[in-house]
Amino acid sequence: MEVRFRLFASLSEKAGATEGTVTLPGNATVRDLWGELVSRFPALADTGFVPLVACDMEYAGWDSSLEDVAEVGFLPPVSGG
Amino acid sequence: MEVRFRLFASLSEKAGATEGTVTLPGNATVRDLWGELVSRFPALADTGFVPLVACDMEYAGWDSSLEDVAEVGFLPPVSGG
Amino acid sequence: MIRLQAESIRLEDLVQAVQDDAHGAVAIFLGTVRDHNIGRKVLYLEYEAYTDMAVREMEKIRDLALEKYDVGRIAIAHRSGRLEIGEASVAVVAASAHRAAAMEACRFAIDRLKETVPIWKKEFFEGGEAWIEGAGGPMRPV
Amino acid sequence: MIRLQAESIRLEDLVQAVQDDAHGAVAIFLGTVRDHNIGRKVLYLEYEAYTDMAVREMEKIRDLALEKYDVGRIAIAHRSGRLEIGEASVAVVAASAHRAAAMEACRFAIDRLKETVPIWKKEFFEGGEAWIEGAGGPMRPV
Repeated sequence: MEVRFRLFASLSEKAGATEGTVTLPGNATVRDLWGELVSRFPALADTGFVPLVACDMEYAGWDSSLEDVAEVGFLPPVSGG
Repeated sequence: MEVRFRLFASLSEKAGATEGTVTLPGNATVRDLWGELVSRFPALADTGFVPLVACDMEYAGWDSSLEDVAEVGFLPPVSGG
Repeated sequence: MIRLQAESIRLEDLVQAVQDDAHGAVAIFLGTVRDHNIGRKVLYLEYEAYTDMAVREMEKIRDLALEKYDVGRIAIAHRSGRLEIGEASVAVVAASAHRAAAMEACRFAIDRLKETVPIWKKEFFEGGEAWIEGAGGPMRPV
Repeated sequence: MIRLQAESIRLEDLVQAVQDDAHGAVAIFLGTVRDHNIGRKVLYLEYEAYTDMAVREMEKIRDLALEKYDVGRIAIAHRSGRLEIGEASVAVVAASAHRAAAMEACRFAIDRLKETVPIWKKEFFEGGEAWIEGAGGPMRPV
């Protein structure tokens, strides 16, 4: 299956990319997607924090299944306000 | 001694007066002044509440001495805001 | 800035008065005239104040709030005279470097204002008028 | 009214949006850009957002606050893009019939916004720039 990823703030700066797509096996989880991103963008191996995860714009865990998920966002700890 | 009194809101409506002066003996207290006002304005005998007292614009008690006090305000429970 | 004023309260002026580059968190409480109270339809209000004492009491509240909370500046404005439905009768604005202090100072100031500042509200409602008498708070002698 | 906007936040518009004659108590929190942070002189900020999700999260906060507190309406506005010192980056406005609910809802909303809404601040200070990373709050996975 194909999943779209989004990277924000320091994560997109590290990766040098804000979004893209990754093809993964049907039983893949968020953790698998991240592993794929770290291979593609090695700078993501050292983020300085554990990113927050959003599946289709809802906060989700690292072990969430990607089945029926169109978009996964990886978010630094937020700092709005 | 001569003391100026001020009445506010429902108290001044009941009395039909907002201010005036009263002459009292040197050892008089706020309570004595009020007694004098009730004689002058009998409607003040029934206020529906115990007025707050301010001596020279500082909250004070009913037994406060009026020595060196120029103005005494009798205030209904406040309702600003 | 402490004001007991016959003119409309302009929120922007108060924010301007307290905010500065070092105090970025601004908490505001705005009280406006409601169209109903204890089941009656309110037409308008009139506020009477013991003017000089009211200003002094508002200054005391500001000073106490500045002492109790880590805030930079506080502004309080209260209207006098006749107010129509929807108009602002009171505004409290507190600015601090961090938001908790500003919000706590704002709450402290409005709570205390309603207990100590000698201002009275007369309500003109359908079928009558009445002075509103507050609970009086801890200052009320018994 | 929920807004993630590139334009200046106009407080009067937000107050207008929440206030009505039945909800006379209006609590407001306004966050403005400070000129210093952790000892550095800040020149300006840039806010980046996960736009659609940020709006959804702000809507959730509004809905949750309306559920938890006895308030009539809540408005939240957050800026995006470049902000100069002194500009408002965020405003939360809550209106209720009585003041405690408005103030509590306002505080809840700003506290939660800082924990859950996907917006990031980049600080441009004398001698450099840095993404500010929040504490992350309870949503942060470990």
